[in-house]
Amino acid sequence: MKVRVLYFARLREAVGMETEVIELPGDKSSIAALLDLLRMRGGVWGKEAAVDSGNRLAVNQQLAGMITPLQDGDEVAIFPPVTGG
Amino acid sequence: MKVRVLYFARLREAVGMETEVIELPGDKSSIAALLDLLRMRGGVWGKEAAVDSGNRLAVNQQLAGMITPLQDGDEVAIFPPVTGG
Amino acid sequence: MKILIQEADFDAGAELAALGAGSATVGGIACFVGRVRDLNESQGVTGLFLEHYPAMTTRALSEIMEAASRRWQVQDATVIHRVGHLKPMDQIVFVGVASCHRGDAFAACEFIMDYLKTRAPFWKKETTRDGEHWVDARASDESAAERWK
Amino acid sequence: MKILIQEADFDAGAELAALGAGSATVGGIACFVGRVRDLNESQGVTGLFLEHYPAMTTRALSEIMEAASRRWQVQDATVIHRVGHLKPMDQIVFVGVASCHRGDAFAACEFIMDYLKTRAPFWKKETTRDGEHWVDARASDESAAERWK
Repeated sequence: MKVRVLYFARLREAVGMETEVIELPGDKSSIAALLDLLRMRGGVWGKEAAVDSGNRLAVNQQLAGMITPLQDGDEVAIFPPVTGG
Repeated sequence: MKVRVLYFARLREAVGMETEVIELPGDKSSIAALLDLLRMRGGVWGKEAAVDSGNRLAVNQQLAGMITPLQDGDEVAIFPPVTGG
Repeated sequence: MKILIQEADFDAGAELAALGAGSATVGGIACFVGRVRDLNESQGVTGLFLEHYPAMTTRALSEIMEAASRRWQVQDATVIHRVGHLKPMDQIVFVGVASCHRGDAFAACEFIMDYLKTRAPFWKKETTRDGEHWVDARASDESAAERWK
Repeated sequence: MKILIQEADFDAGAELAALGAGSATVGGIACFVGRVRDLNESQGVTGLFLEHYPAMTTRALSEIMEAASRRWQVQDATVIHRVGHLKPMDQIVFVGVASCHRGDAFAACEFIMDYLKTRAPFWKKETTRDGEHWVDARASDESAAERWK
Protein backbone atom coordinates (compact mmCIF):
# COMPACT_ATOMS: atom_id res chain seq x y z
CA MET A 1 0.00 0.00 0.00
CA LYS A 2 1.07 3.55 -0.67
CA VAL A 3 0.56 6.79 1.24
CA ARG A 4 1.41 10.35 0.25
CA VAL A 5 3.41 12.13 2.94
CA LEU A 6 3.65 15.92 3.20
CA TYR A 7 6.15 17.94 5.25
CA PHE A 8 5.65 21.55 6.29
CA ALA A 9 7.55 24.55 7.57
CA ARG A 10 10.75 23.88 9.57
CA LEU A 11 10.35 20.13 8.99
CA ARG A 12 10.00 20.62 5.22
CA GLU A 13 13.30 22.49 5.21
CA ALA A 14 14.99 19.99 7.54
CA VAL A 15 14.15 16.96 5.38
CA GLY A 16 14.62 18.87 2.14
CA MET A 17 11.34 17.92 0.49
CA GLU A 18 7.69 18.90 0.42
CA THR A 19 6.10 15.59 -0.37
CA GLU A 20 6.80 11.98 -1.30
CA VAL A 21 4.93 8.72 -1.85
CA ILE A 22 5.91 5.94 0.53
CA GLU A 23 5.23 2.25 0.12
CA LEU A 24 4.28 0.44 3.31
CA PRO A 25 4.09 -3.35 3.61
CA GLY A 26 0.68 -5.03 3.79
CA ASP A 27 -2.89 -3.79 3.15
CA LYS A 28 -3.22 -1.88 6.37
CA SER A 29 -0.66 0.09 8.31
CA SER A 30 -0.36 2.81 10.92
CA ILE A 31 1.29 6.11 11.67
CA ALA A 32 3.67 4.29 14.01
CA ALA A 33 4.80 1.94 11.20
CA LEU A 34 5.32 4.92 8.86
CA LEU A 35 7.47 6.73 11.43
CA ASP A 36 9.50 3.54 12.06
CA LEU A 37 10.25 3.38 8.36
CA LEU A 38 11.22 7.07 8.15
CA ARG A 39 13.53 6.81 11.16
CA MET A 40 15.42 3.99 9.52
CA ARG A 41 16.67 6.51 6.93
CA GLY A 42 18.97 7.91 9.62
CA GLY A 43 20.31 11.48 9.62
CA VAL A 44 17.69 14.16 10.39
CA TRP A 45 14.99 11.48 10.11
CA GLY A 46 16.11 9.86 13.34
CA LYS A 47 15.15 12.99 15.22
CA GLU A 48 12.26 14.30 13.10
CA ALA A 49 10.39 11.00 12.91
CA ALA A 50 10.97 10.13 16.56
CA VAL A 51 7.90 9.46 18.69
CA ASP A 52 8.98 12.36 20.94
CA SER A 53 9.99 14.73 18.12
CA GLY A 54 7.23 17.17 19.04
CA ASN A 55 6.02 17.10 15.44
CA ARG A 56 2.27 16.82 14.83
CA LEU A 57 0.41 14.54 12.44
CA ALA A 58 -2.64 14.72 10.24
CA VAL A 59 -4.24 11.90 8.26
CA ASN A 60 -6.47 12.98 5.40
CA GLN A 61 -6.36 16.57 6.66
CA GLN A 62 -7.41 15.76 10.21
CA LEU A 63 -5.17 15.89 13.27
CA ALA A 64 -4.19 12.36 14.19
CA GLY A 65 -2.30 10.44 16.87
CA MET A 66 0.34 7.70 16.75
CA ILE A 67 -2.09 4.80 16.70
CA THR A 68 -4.09 6.10 13.77
CA PRO A 69 -4.52 3.35 11.16
CA LEU A 70 -3.48 4.02 7.57
CA GLN A 71 -5.00 2.75 4.34
CA ASP A 72 -3.82 2.77 0.78
CA GLY A 73 -4.11 6.26 -0.71
CA ASP A 74 -4.15 8.14 2.60
CA GLU A 75 -2.55 11.56 2.81
CA VAL A 76 -0.31 11.91 5.87
CA ALA A 77 1.08 15.28 6.93
CA ILE A 78 3.90 15.73 9.42
CA PHE A 79 4.61 19.20 10.72
CA PRO A 80 5.88 21.20 13.70
CA PRO A 81 3.35 22.62 16.21
CA VAL A 82 1.30 25.29 14.42
CA THR A 83 2.02 28.99 14.92
CA GLY A 84 -0.68 30.90 13.03
CA GLY A 85 -3.00 33.61 14.21
CA MET B 1 -27.19 74.06 52.60
CA LYS B 2 -28.43 73.41 49.09
CA VAL B 3 -27.94 70.50 46.71
CA ARG B 4 -28.99 70.13 43.09
CA VAL B 5 -30.92 66.90 42.51
CA LEU B 6 -31.28 65.31 39.05
CA TYR B 7 -33.74 62.58 38.02
CA PHE B 8 -33.34 60.34 35.00
CA ALA B 9 -35.28 57.99 32.74
CA ARG B 10 -38.32 56.23 34.27
CA LEU B 11 -37.80 58.12 37.54
CA ARG B 12 -37.70 61.49 35.75
CA GLU B 13 -41.07 60.69 34.20
CA ALA B 14 -42.52 59.33 37.47
CA VAL B 15 -41.69 62.45 39.49
CA GLY B 16 -42.42 64.79 36.61
CA MET B 17 -39.21 66.80 36.71
CA GLU B 18 -35.61 66.67 35.54
CA THR B 19 -33.93 68.66 38.27
CA GLU B 20 -34.55 70.77 41.34
CA VAL B 21 -32.58 72.52 44.07
CA ILE B 22 -33.31 71.23 47.57
CA GLU B 23 -32.51 72.97 50.84
CA LEU B 24 -31.30 70.69 53.61
CA PRO B 25 -30.94 71.74 57.26
CA GLY B 26 -27.42 72.32 58.67
CA ASP B 27 -23.95 72.62 57.07
CA LYS B 28 -23.53 68.95 56.38
CA SER B 29 -26.04 66.33 55.38
CA SER B 30 -26.28 62.91 53.77
CA ILE B 31 -28.02 60.96 51.05
CA ALA B 32 -30.18 59.34 53.73
CA ALA B 33 -31.39 62.73 54.98
CA LEU B 34 -32.17 63.85 51.43
CA LEU B 35 -34.23 60.73 50.75
CA ASP B 36 -36.10 61.18 54.08
CA LEU B 37 -37.06 64.66 52.97
CA LEU B 38 -38.19 63.51 49.51
CA ARG B 39 -40.30 60.68 50.98
CA MET B 40 -42.18 63.18 53.13
CA ARG B 41 -43.68 64.63 49.95
CA GLY B 42 -45.85 61.52 49.72
CA GLY B 43 -47.36 60.22 46.47
CA VAL B 44 -44.82 58.64 44.09
CA TRP B 45 -42.03 59.95 46.30
CA GLY B 46 -42.85 57.48 49.05
CA LYS B 47 -41.92 54.64 46.72
CA GLU B 48 -39.24 56.27 44.56
CA ALA B 49 -37.24 57.72 47.47
CA ALA B 50 -37.54 54.58 49.60
CA VAL B 51 -34.32 52.95 50.77
CA ASP B 52 -35.38 49.77 48.93
CA SER B 53 -36.65 51.52 45.77
CA GLY B 54 -33.93 49.90 43.67
CA ASN B 55 -32.96 53.35 42.39
CA ARG B 56 -29.24 54.17 42.20
CA LEU B 57 -27.44 57.29 43.39
CA ALA B 58 -24.54 59.41 42.27
CA VAL B 59 -22.95 62.32 44.11
CA ASN B 60 -20.95 64.71 41.95
CA GLN B 61 -21.13 62.27 39.05
CA GLN B 62 -19.84 59.28 40.99
CA LEU B 63 -21.88 56.28 42.07
CA ALA B 64 -22.66 56.63 45.77
CA GLY B 65 -24.29 54.74 48.61
CA MET B 66 -26.82 55.68 51.30
CA ILE B 67 -24.27 56.87 53.85
CA THR B 68 -22.51 59.23 51.45
CA PRO B 69 -22.14 62.67 53.12
CA LEU B 70 -23.44 65.74 51.28
CA GLN B 71 -22.05 69.25 51.24
CA ASP B 72 -23.44 72.55 50.05
CA GLY B 73 -23.37 72.71 46.25
CA ASP B 74 -23.23 68.96 45.65
CA GLU B 75 -24.95 67.47 42.62
CA VAL B 76 -27.01 64.41 43.50
CA ALA B 77 -28.47 62.16 40.81
CA ILE B 78 -31.16 59.55 41.44
CA PHE B 79 -31.92 57.06 38.69
CA PRO B 80 -33.08 53.52 37.92
CA PRO B 81 -30.46 50.79 37.32
CA VAL B 82 -28.67 51.60 34.07
CA THR B 83 -29.50 49.81 30.82
CA GLY B 84 -27.00 51.03 28.23
CA GLY B 85 -24.72 49.08 25.93
CA MET C 1 -7.91 56.39 25.09
CA LYS C 2 -10.89 57.75 23.23
CA ILE C 3 -14.45 58.20 24.46
CA LEU C 4 -17.27 59.51 22.31
CA ILE C 5 -20.93 59.98 23.23
CA GLN C 6 -22.85 60.95 20.13
CA GLU C 7 -26.18 60.78 18.32
CA ALA C 8 -24.52 60.07 14.99
CA ASP C 9 -23.60 56.62 13.77
CA PHE C 10 -19.93 55.58 13.86
CA ASP C 11 -17.59 53.81 11.42
CA ALA C 12 -16.53 50.69 13.30
CA GLY C 13 -13.93 49.81 10.65
CA ALA C 14 -12.25 53.20 10.93
CA GLU C 15 -12.23 52.90 14.74
CA LEU C 16 -10.69 49.43 14.53
CA ALA C 17 -8.01 50.65 12.13
CA ALA C 18 -7.20 53.63 14.35
CA LEU C 19 -6.68 51.50 17.47
CA GLY C 20 -2.96 51.24 18.11
CA ALA C 21 -2.26 52.52 14.59
CA GLY C 22 1.43 53.13 14.04
CA SER C 23 2.50 50.88 16.91
CA ALA C 24 4.30 47.72 15.81
CA THR C 25 4.05 46.32 19.35
CA VAL C 26 0.25 45.90 19.09
CA GLY C 27 -0.45 42.21 18.53
CA GLY C 28 -4.20 42.35 18.38
CA ILE C 29 -7.39 44.30 18.78
CA ALA C 30 -10.51 42.86 20.38
CA CYS C 31 -13.68 44.76 19.73
CA PHE C 32 -17.39 44.57 20.36
CA VAL C 33 -20.13 46.26 18.37
CA GLY C 34 -23.60 46.26 19.91
CA ARG C 35 -26.64 46.50 17.66
CA VAL C 36 -30.28 47.29 18.40
CA ARG C 37 -32.44 44.16 18.31
CA ASP C 38 -36.10 44.12 17.33
CA LEU C 39 -36.85 41.90 20.28
CA ASN C 40 -35.72 42.71 23.78
CA GLU C 41 -38.22 42.73 26.61
CA SER C 42 -40.94 42.98 24.00
CA GLN C 43 -41.43 41.52 20.56
CA GLY C 44 -41.64 43.96 17.70
CA VAL C 45 -39.43 46.75 18.94
CA THR C 46 -39.62 49.53 16.35
CA GLY C 47 -37.41 52.11 18.01
CA LEU C 48 -35.16 52.83 20.95
CA PHE C 49 -34.46 56.05 22.81
CA LEU C 50 -31.17 56.34 24.70
CA GLU C 51 -31.03 58.80 27.59
CA HIS C 52 -27.83 59.52 29.50
CA TYR C 53 -26.43 61.75 32.26
CA PRO C 54 -24.08 63.97 30.26
CA ALA C 55 -22.02 65.31 33.17
CA MET C 56 -21.31 61.78 34.40
CA THR C 57 -21.15 59.60 31.29
CA THR C 58 -17.64 60.32 30.04
CA ARG C 59 -16.27 60.25 33.57
CA ALA C 60 -17.86 56.86 34.30
CA LEU C 61 -16.54 55.37 31.06
CA SER C 62 -13.10 56.82 31.67
CA GLU C 63 -12.97 55.21 35.13
CA ILE C 64 -14.02 51.86 33.67
CA MET C 65 -11.30 52.07 31.00
CA GLU C 66 -8.69 53.04 33.59
CA ALA C 67 -9.70 50.09 35.75
CA ALA C 68 -9.21 47.82 32.71
CA SER C 69 -5.79 49.38 32.04
CA ARG C 70 -4.66 48.71 35.60
CA ARG C 71 -5.64 45.07 35.31
CA TRP C 72 -4.52 44.19 31.77
CA GLN C 73 -1.99 45.36 29.19
CA VAL C 74 -3.98 47.98 27.30
CA GLN C 75 -2.07 49.88 24.63
CA ASP C 76 -5.08 51.74 23.27
CA ALA C 77 -8.83 51.71 23.81
CA THR C 78 -11.93 53.31 22.33
CA VAL C 79 -15.51 53.47 23.61
CA ILE C 80 -18.27 55.03 21.53
CA HIS C 81 -21.87 55.05 22.76
CA ARG C 82 -24.77 56.50 20.86
CA VAL C 83 -27.64 58.40 22.48
CA GLY C 84 -30.98 59.67 21.21
CA HIS C 85 -33.27 57.85 18.81
CA LEU C 86 -32.18 54.54 17.28
CA LYS C 87 -33.94 51.80 15.33
CA PRO C 88 -33.46 48.03 15.01
CA MET C 89 -30.12 46.96 13.48
CA ASP C 90 -28.55 50.35 14.26
CA GLN C 91 -25.13 50.24 15.88
CA ILE C 92 -25.39 51.39 19.49
CA VAL C 93 -21.99 50.83 21.11
CA PHE C 94 -18.37 50.20 20.09
CA VAL C 95 -15.68 49.01 22.50
CA GLY C 96 -12.20 48.26 21.15
CA VAL C 97 -8.97 47.40 22.95
CA ALA C 98 -5.50 47.09 21.42
CA SER C 99 -2.93 45.06 23.32
CA CYS C 100 0.33 43.23 22.82
CA HIS C 101 -1.41 40.12 24.17
CA ARG C 102 -4.54 38.56 22.70
CA GLY C 103 -5.89 37.41 26.07
CA ASP C 104 -5.53 40.89 27.53
CA ALA C 105 -7.34 42.47 24.58
CA PHE C 106 -10.29 40.07 24.96
CA ALA C 107 -10.52 40.36 28.74
CA ALA C 108 -10.24 44.16 28.83
CA CYS C 109 -12.82 44.53 26.05
CA GLU C 110 -15.36 42.25 27.73
CA PHE C 111 -14.71 43.84 31.14
CA ILE C 112 -15.37 47.32 29.72
CA MET C 113 -18.63 46.11 28.11
CA ASP C 114 -19.80 44.37 31.30
CA TYR C 115 -19.05 47.43 33.43
CA LEU C 116 -20.51 49.84 30.88
CA LYS C 117 -23.74 47.80 31.03
CA THR C 118 -23.99 48.09 34.81
CA ARG C 119 -22.10 51.29 35.79
CA ALA C 120 -22.40 53.85 32.97
CA PRO C 121 -25.46 56.15 33.15
CA PHE C 122 -27.44 55.18 30.04
CA TRP C 123 -31.11 54.23 29.97
CA LYS C 124 -33.07 52.63 27.14
CA LYS C 125 -36.71 53.27 26.32
CA GLU C 126 -38.26 50.91 23.79
CA THR C 127 -41.03 51.74 21.38
CA THR C 128 -43.28 48.87 20.33
CA ARG C 129 -46.71 48.68 18.69
CA ASP C 130 -48.17 48.85 22.20
CA GLY C 131 -46.39 52.06 23.13
CA GLU C 132 -43.21 53.04 24.94
CA HIS C 133 -41.63 51.62 28.06
CA TRP C 134 -38.35 51.91 29.93
CA VAL C 135 -36.22 48.78 29.72
CA ASP C 136 -35.57 47.02 33.03
CA ALA C 137 -32.01 46.20 34.06
CA ARG C 138 -31.19 42.50 33.78
CA ALA C 139 -29.77 40.39 36.57
CA SER C 140 -27.62 38.59 33.97
CA ASP C 141 -25.79 41.86 33.24
CA GLU C 142 -25.13 42.39 36.93
CA SER C 143 -23.74 38.88 37.33
CA ALA C 144 -21.56 39.34 34.21
CA ALA C 145 -19.97 42.36 35.89
CA GLU C 146 -19.72 40.64 39.29
CA ARG C 147 -17.57 37.81 37.94
CA TRP C 148 -14.65 40.24 37.35
CA LYS C 149 -14.35 40.93 41.08
CA MET D 1 -20.12 31.11 8.10
CA LYS D 2 -17.33 32.52 6.00
CA ILE D 3 -13.71 31.34 5.79
CA LEU D 4 -11.09 33.02 3.64
CA ILE D 5 -7.41 32.14 3.29
CA GLN D 6 -5.72 34.77 1.18
CA GLU D 7 -2.50 36.66 0.50
CA ALA D 8 -4.33 39.97 0.10
CA ASP D 9 -5.17 42.29 2.97
CA PHE D 10 -8.79 42.42 4.20
CA ASP D 11 -11.20 45.20 5.14
CA ALA D 12 -12.02 44.49 8.80
CA GLY D 13 -14.73 47.18 8.84
CA ALA D 14 -16.53 45.65 5.88
CA GLU D 15 -16.31 42.20 7.47
CA LEU D 16 -17.70 43.54 10.75
CA ALA D 17 -20.57 45.24 8.93
CA ALA D 18 -21.38 42.09 6.97
CA LEU D 19 -21.62 39.90 10.08
CA GLY D 20 -25.26 39.23 10.78
CA ALA D 21 -26.23 42.04 8.41
CA GLY D 22 -29.98 42.20 7.87
CA SER D 23 -30.77 40.25 11.04
CA ALA D 24 -32.51 42.28 13.72
CA THR D 25 -31.97 39.48 16.26
CA VAL D 26 -28.19 40.04 16.33
CA GLY D 27 -27.37 41.88 19.54
CA GLY D 28 -23.65 42.15 19.12
CA ILE D 29 -20.52 41.23 17.24
CA ALA D 30 -17.26 40.36 18.96
CA CYS D 31 -14.20 40.44 16.76
CA PHE D 32 -10.46 40.07 16.93
CA VAL D 33 -7.92 41.45 14.49
CA GLY D 34 -4.36 40.17 14.81
CA ARG D 35 -1.49 42.32 13.60
CA VAL D 36 2.15 41.50 12.91
CA ARG D 37 4.44 42.79 15.66
CA ASP D 38 8.04 43.87 15.15
CA LEU D 39 9.06 41.91 18.19
CA ASN D 40 8.08 38.31 18.74
CA GLU D 41 10.76 35.78 19.56
CA SER D 42 13.32 38.25 18.25
CA GLN D 43 13.65 42.01 18.37
CA GLY D 44 13.59 43.84 15.07
CA VAL D 45 11.33 41.58 13.02
CA THR D 46 11.24 43.05 9.52
CA GLY D 47 9.04 40.48 7.81
CA LEU D 48 6.95 37.38 8.30
CA PHE D 49 6.23 34.48 5.98
CA LEU D 50 3.06 32.48 6.57
CA GLU D 51 2.99 28.90 5.28
CA HIS D 52 -0.11 26.71 5.47
CA TYR D 53 -1.45 23.31 4.43
CA PRO D 54 -4.01 24.29 1.80
CA ALA D 55 -5.94 21.02 1.70
CA MET D 56 -6.43 21.08 5.48
CA THR D 57 -6.69 24.76 6.44
CA THR D 58 -10.30 25.52 5.54
CA ARG D 59 -11.44 22.17 6.92
CA ALA D 60 -9.67 22.75 10.25
CA LEU D 61 -11.12 26.25 10.59
CA SER D 62 -14.58 25.02 9.66
CA GLU D 63 -14.42 22.35 12.38
CA ILE D 64 -13.32 24.93 14.95
CA MET D 65 -16.20 27.23 13.99
CA GLU D 66 -18.68 24.36 14.14
CA ALA D 67 -17.42 23.43 17.60
CA ALA D 68 -17.98 27.04 18.68
CA SER D 69 -21.51 26.96 17.21
CA ARG D 70 -22.39 23.83 19.15
CA ARG D 71 -21.28 25.42 22.39
CA TRP D 72 -22.59 28.98 22.04
CA GLN D 73 -25.32 30.87 20.20
CA VAL D 74 -23.55 31.82 16.97
CA GLN D 75 -25.70 33.56 14.39
CA ASP D 76 -22.87 34.32 11.98
CA ALA D 77 -19.09 33.98 11.98
CA THR D 78 -16.16 34.93 9.77
CA VAL D 79 -12.52 33.84 9.85
CA ILE D 80 -9.95 35.35 7.50
CA HIS D 81 -6.29 34.35 7.67
CA ARG D 82 -3.57 35.75 5.49
CA VAL D 83 -0.70 33.67 4.11
CA GLY D 84 2.50 34.57 2.26
CA HIS D 85 4.73 37.55 2.98
CA LEU D 86 3.68 40.10 5.62
CA LYS D 87 5.42 42.96 7.37
CA PRO D 88 5.09 44.54 10.83
CA MET D 89 1.71 46.23 11.48
CA ASP D 90 0.04 44.24 8.69
CA GLN D 91 -3.26 42.60 9.57
CA ILE D 92 -2.84 38.84 9.73
CA VAL D 93 -6.10 37.39 11.05
CA PHE D 94 -9.74 38.39 11.50
CA VAL D 95 -12.23 36.46 13.62
CA GLY D 96 -15.73 37.83 14.06
CA VAL D 97 -18.82 36.30 15.70
CA ALA D 98 -22.36 37.70 15.66
CA SER D 99 -24.73 36.52 18.38
CA CYS D 100 -27.93 37.48 20.12
CA HIS D 101 -25.98 37.38 23.40
CA ARG D 102 -22.88 39.45 24.16
CA GLY D 103 -21.28 36.76 26.33
CA ASP D 104 -21.70 34.15 23.59
CA ALA D 105 -20.14 36.43 20.97
CA PHE D 106 -17.08 37.06 23.18
CA ALA D 107 -16.62 33.42 24.20
CA ALA D 108 -17.05 31.99 20.70
CA CYS D 109 -14.67 34.57 19.22
CA GLU D 110 -11.94 33.92 21.78
CA PHE D 111 -12.45 30.14 21.53
CA ILE D 112 -12.02 30.27 17.74
CA MET D 113 -8.83 32.35 18.11
CA ASP D 114 -7.39 30.02 20.78
CA TYR D 115 -8.13 26.91 18.70
CA LEU D 116 -6.93 28.53 15.47
CA LYS D 117 -3.62 29.24 17.22
CA THR D 118 -3.15 25.62 18.26
CA ARG D 119 -5.10 23.51 15.73
CA ALA D 120 -5.09 25.25 12.34
CA PRO D 121 -2.13 24.41 10.06
CA PHE D 122 -0.31 27.73 9.75
CA TRP D 123 3.40 28.30 10.40
CA LYS D 124 5.26 31.58 10.78
CA LYS D 125 8.81 32.27 9.68
CA GLU D 126 10.29 35.53 10.91
CA THR D 127 12.86 37.63 9.13
CA THR D 128 15.16 39.71 11.31
CA ARG D 129 18.49 41.46 10.71
CA ASP D 130 20.17 38.20 11.67
CA GLY D 131 18.31 36.12 9.11
CA GLU D 132 15.22 33.94 9.01
CA HIS D 133 13.88 31.44 11.52
CA TRP D 134 10.73 29.45 12.11
CA VAL D 135 8.70 30.66 15.08
CA ASP D 136 8.34 28.16 17.93
CA ALA D 137 4.89 27.34 19.28
CA ARG D 138 4.20 28.88 22.69
CA ALA D 139 3.06 26.95 25.73
CA SER D 140 0.81 29.92 26.63
CA ASP D 141 -1.19 29.36 23.42
CA GLU D 142 -1.63 25.71 24.26
CA SER D 143 -2.84 26.49 27.77
CA ALA D 144 -5.23 29.15 26.40
CA ALA D 145 -6.85 26.46 24.25
CA GLU D 146 -6.82 23.89 27.06
CA ARG D 147 -8.94 26.06 29.34
CA TRP D 148 -11.99 25.63 27.06
CA LYS D 149 -12.09 21.88 27.78
